[in-house]
Amino acid sequence: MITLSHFIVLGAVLFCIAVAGLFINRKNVIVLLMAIELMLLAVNMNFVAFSRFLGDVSGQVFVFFILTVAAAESAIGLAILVLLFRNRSTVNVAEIDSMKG
Amino acid sequence: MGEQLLNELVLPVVYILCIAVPLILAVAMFVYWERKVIGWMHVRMGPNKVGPWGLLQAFADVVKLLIKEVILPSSANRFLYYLAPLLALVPAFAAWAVVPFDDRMVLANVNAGLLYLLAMTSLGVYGIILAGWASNSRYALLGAMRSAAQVISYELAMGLSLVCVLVLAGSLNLTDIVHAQAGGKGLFDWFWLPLLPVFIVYFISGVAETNRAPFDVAEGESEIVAGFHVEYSGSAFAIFFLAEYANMILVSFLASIFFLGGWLSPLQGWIHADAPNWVNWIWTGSIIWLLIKAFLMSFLFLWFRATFPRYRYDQIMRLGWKVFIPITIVWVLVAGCMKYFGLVLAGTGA
Amino acid sequence: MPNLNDIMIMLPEFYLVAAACLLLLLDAWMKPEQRNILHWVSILVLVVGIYLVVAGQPQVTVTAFGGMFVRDATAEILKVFILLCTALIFVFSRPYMQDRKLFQGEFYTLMIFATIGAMLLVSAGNLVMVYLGLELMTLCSYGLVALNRDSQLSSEAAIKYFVLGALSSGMLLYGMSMVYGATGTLALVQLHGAVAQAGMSNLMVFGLIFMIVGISFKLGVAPFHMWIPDVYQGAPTSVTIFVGSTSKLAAFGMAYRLLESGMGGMAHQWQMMLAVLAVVSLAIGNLVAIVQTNLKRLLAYSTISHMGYLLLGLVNAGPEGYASAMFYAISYALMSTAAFGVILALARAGFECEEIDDFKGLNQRSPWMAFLMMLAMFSLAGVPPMFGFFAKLLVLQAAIHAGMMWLALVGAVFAIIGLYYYLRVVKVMYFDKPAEGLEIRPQADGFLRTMLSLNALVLLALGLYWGPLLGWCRAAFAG
Amino acid sequence: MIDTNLLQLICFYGFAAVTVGAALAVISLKNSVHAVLSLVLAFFSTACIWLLAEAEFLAIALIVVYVGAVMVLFLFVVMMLDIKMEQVREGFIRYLPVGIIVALVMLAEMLALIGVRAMHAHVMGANPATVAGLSNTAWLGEALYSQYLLPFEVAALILTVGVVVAVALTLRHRGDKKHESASEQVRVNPRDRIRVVKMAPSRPDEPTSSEEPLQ
Repeated sequence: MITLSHFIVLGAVLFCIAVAGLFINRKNVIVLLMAIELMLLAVNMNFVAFSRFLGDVSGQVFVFFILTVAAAESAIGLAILVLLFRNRSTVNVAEIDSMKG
Repeated sequence: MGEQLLNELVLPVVYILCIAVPLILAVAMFVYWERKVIGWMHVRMGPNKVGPWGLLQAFADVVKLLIKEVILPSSANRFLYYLAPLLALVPAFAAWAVVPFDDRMVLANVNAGLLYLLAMTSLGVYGIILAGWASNSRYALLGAMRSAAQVISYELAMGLSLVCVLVLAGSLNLTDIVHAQAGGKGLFDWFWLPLLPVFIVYFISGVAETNRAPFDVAEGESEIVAGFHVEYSGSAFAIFFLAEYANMILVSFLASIFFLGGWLSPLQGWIHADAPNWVNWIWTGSIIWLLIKAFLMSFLFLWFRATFPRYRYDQIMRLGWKVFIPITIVWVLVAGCMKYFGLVLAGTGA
Repeated sequence: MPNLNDIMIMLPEFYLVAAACLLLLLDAWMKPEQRNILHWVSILVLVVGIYLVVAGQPQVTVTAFGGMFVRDATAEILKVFILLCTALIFVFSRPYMQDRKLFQGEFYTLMIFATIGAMLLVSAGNLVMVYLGLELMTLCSYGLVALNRDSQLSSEAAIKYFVLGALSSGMLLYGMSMVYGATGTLALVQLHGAVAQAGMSNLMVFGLIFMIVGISFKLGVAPFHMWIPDVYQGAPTSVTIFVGSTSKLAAFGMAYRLLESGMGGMAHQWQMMLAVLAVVSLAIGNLVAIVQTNLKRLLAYSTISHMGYLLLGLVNAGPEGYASAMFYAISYALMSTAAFGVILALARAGFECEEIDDFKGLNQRSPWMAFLMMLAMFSLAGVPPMFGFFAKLLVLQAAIHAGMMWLALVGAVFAIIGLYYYLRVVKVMYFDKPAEGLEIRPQADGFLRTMLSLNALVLLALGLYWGPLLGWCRAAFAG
Repeated sequence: MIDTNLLQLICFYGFAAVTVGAALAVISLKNSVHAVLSLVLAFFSTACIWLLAEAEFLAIALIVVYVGAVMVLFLFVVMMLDIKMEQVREGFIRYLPVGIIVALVMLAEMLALIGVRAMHAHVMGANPATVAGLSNTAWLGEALYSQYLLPFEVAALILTVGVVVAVALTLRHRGDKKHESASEQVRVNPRDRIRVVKMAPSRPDEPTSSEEPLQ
């Protein structure tokens, strides 16, 4: 029998993996972007599960909007990444350090 | 227990084979037909040596491909190199699960069939991209890049044109979409008439999605040799080949289902005779009509290939973004108005 | 279904969307030398927007689209200043953008789209609208920060802004999902009711924590401030003003909507969290600002400390606190437009005028600009009788009334520490010798100079005559 | 008779295991292309899990939007940028313990705070869409186009902004491209290119000696 806790635990695990990914990968911006996608996936998992178990449509509607926005967001993120690569020839986070203070 | 096992396990497998085996045979014959047709258009004979009228040529080719060695280029990514052809093939076959061949003759009559189709067609690009990248070859990577950009761009136009269809049909279920085209005015009840521009856009996008001429810059044999599959040989190449042709046949079937009334007869509503079954289908509709329509549509693929020179890459992009997408967006509005004001009544005669 | 009434309630927003789309088209068909038209049309569009907001002001709080959009006095005041700040940015930044070959239509359209996002955010009546308004604003901001495509700093700032911004959205959403799970609703009104009725559960507290993390990121409150200095420094200055003024007003609006309209019943939970965040950002902002040599970066750290003060107002969690926080947000927005406006007016092609050393002896070169900068600095520092002084006084008072005397004391101490680095800028301008070979002339654009002078003088004027504005702020939260 | 509940649970655990494994692979794999593909796998198995929760529309939308478009963009960028992997990998081991500890502590805290035990009592009830007599898609659609109409429009604005930003940041009009514009070619007017000059018929002057005769 699948219960709500199954989904929520899975969401929490995904969220933690995403956070760990942000911590570990100090070097590669692309992996950072992917960790953020994982984080949104965890959020979506929660919304879908709550929506299903509460019998309420708004959670799934929210997921629909998150998917839409995330698509636009990653397009912009990748555009900025390409720009950065053109200017710096690196996606290494540690090398992105022109500004200090 | 035994009966349940039969119903839940054996029967689906049988059904799947009933679709897959004829599909593979159709691909083989389609290849033969392509070479023959293009031969005729070039005033040549086409294949005519193996078997009567060259009919067995395709099978000879298959045997040849299967017994050849699959070469792995040096410093290619082994896992992805072998995975890529499968990733191209699986969506091409999986999409057939929701294609209705006749009333109630469909493997999975799911509600969100149209969405499922969109999902499957959008997956095919992975095989191409990965093949290009895993080969560790410049030409292959170039071909993969071109193909990826092209497929994504045309998917938008394709998706938007399907939105027009679903606005008129009011359903995502493919069987319902066909039923929505039933009526008393024969072939004028089908969606090609109210959605004529979209129909054209859909089919051309389908040609572009399958990377066929004149949109075959991904292969572009004159500049990048064979594009993404330049390094593939033997059965791995055969699988790409199979996927490409299965996709072409799929697009032909889908165009027939979405815009040409699927299995419905073009004479529907005009003849009301009570004839034996083997005559009756001519006006009540049957799978035969669907096959005829799909055959005609797939013939267009060959005709295009023999007629048009290859588009330049930027021209392909311009056509997709600046012509097709605006047309479909406008037509979504038009279709909405047609539906709202009752100009097109879905499924009046059903 | 929505009807004409809904659309009339949202008229300013609808009007701006239409105008932004038209500007986009206008830009596509316009020759580069005709861009000046775009500039004036954009300013006009915003001014008409202000008119529509003020003229259509409803007597009571009204909602549109089934509670998705709330038009109340709070939203009205914030919107007026959001539009005003954006219009000021347009006026200030034309010569700057022209000098850097960034004078493009995208700057204007993205700015207006971001403004629409800010307006939707402060009027949100539903968590979905909070999220979408926020994203509309921040997505535009990412693009604007990266607008100087050939600048390394600009693209670095943009990628940092993007990664941390997306991360904070993720946090915010995770919190929202938990709150949704606990209450089963996304509408802020119902959320408020559910919180008051059911009391708080673990799930709610959990969601609240994540939402506060998200809000803190957007406000730029320490310890979630990492992006602020880099973005302030790396972005083109005309975009930096936007991040510093308009989007701070919107972030205040978001905090108010989420914390009060949504989670007001849990005020005693979030008061403590905000108090801690306020102390941390006061400390980090004021202390790190002391060692800065780059003025944009200095102002970034000063933002962090100002956001700490803003939190002092929110900590109060009552009408008085919200009024003082809003007053503070408005004062900060106007102060930062003035301060960055002076930087913009002094910048030249190939010369950013962002190092503090660039301001050495400004008084001898351009006394009026030095005077305006001094006004802005005094106001930011909270020197009486400037606008910033009263704003600080009010939030400290609010914190005291909330029973957090210690917090008010911390705020007062850091205000004195903060004096040092603001006054250093003033000292450099008035008492240092100008650097050799540095020719500083303010931009000749007369309208720019007039508006900039007005902006800076208003800081003084509102410091002397702050009654009406405070009255509006108080009235917005009364009852 | 196969117990449907048990079957569902087994499916859930299977897909969840794949999702978590793929997610771990995303953050730990050396090769960015492999990482992107793992993310695709994670999306896929998540879609399957959503199918178990009878959220068909979102499951398929996840595949269409993410797998079909967003991840292709990621792959495209990863392949195009040609990133030096070895260099990017430095420091991974150094931060690994910290990352693992942070993640585990966070997970434990989160699970304790959320109150997973209480949720265990929540059993999946009847599908709310079916109860309303609709398919999942129709159920979502009705809410989307009535109650959530305004957010829907705002989402459209966000997509517009996405296009504007992406184009503004990456489109470059390079001066060194040699291809010609077809529409300009079509619009060419002979009068712009050729000038027919009426000349009085006259005998050429005496040819100078330096002029070469025409071949």
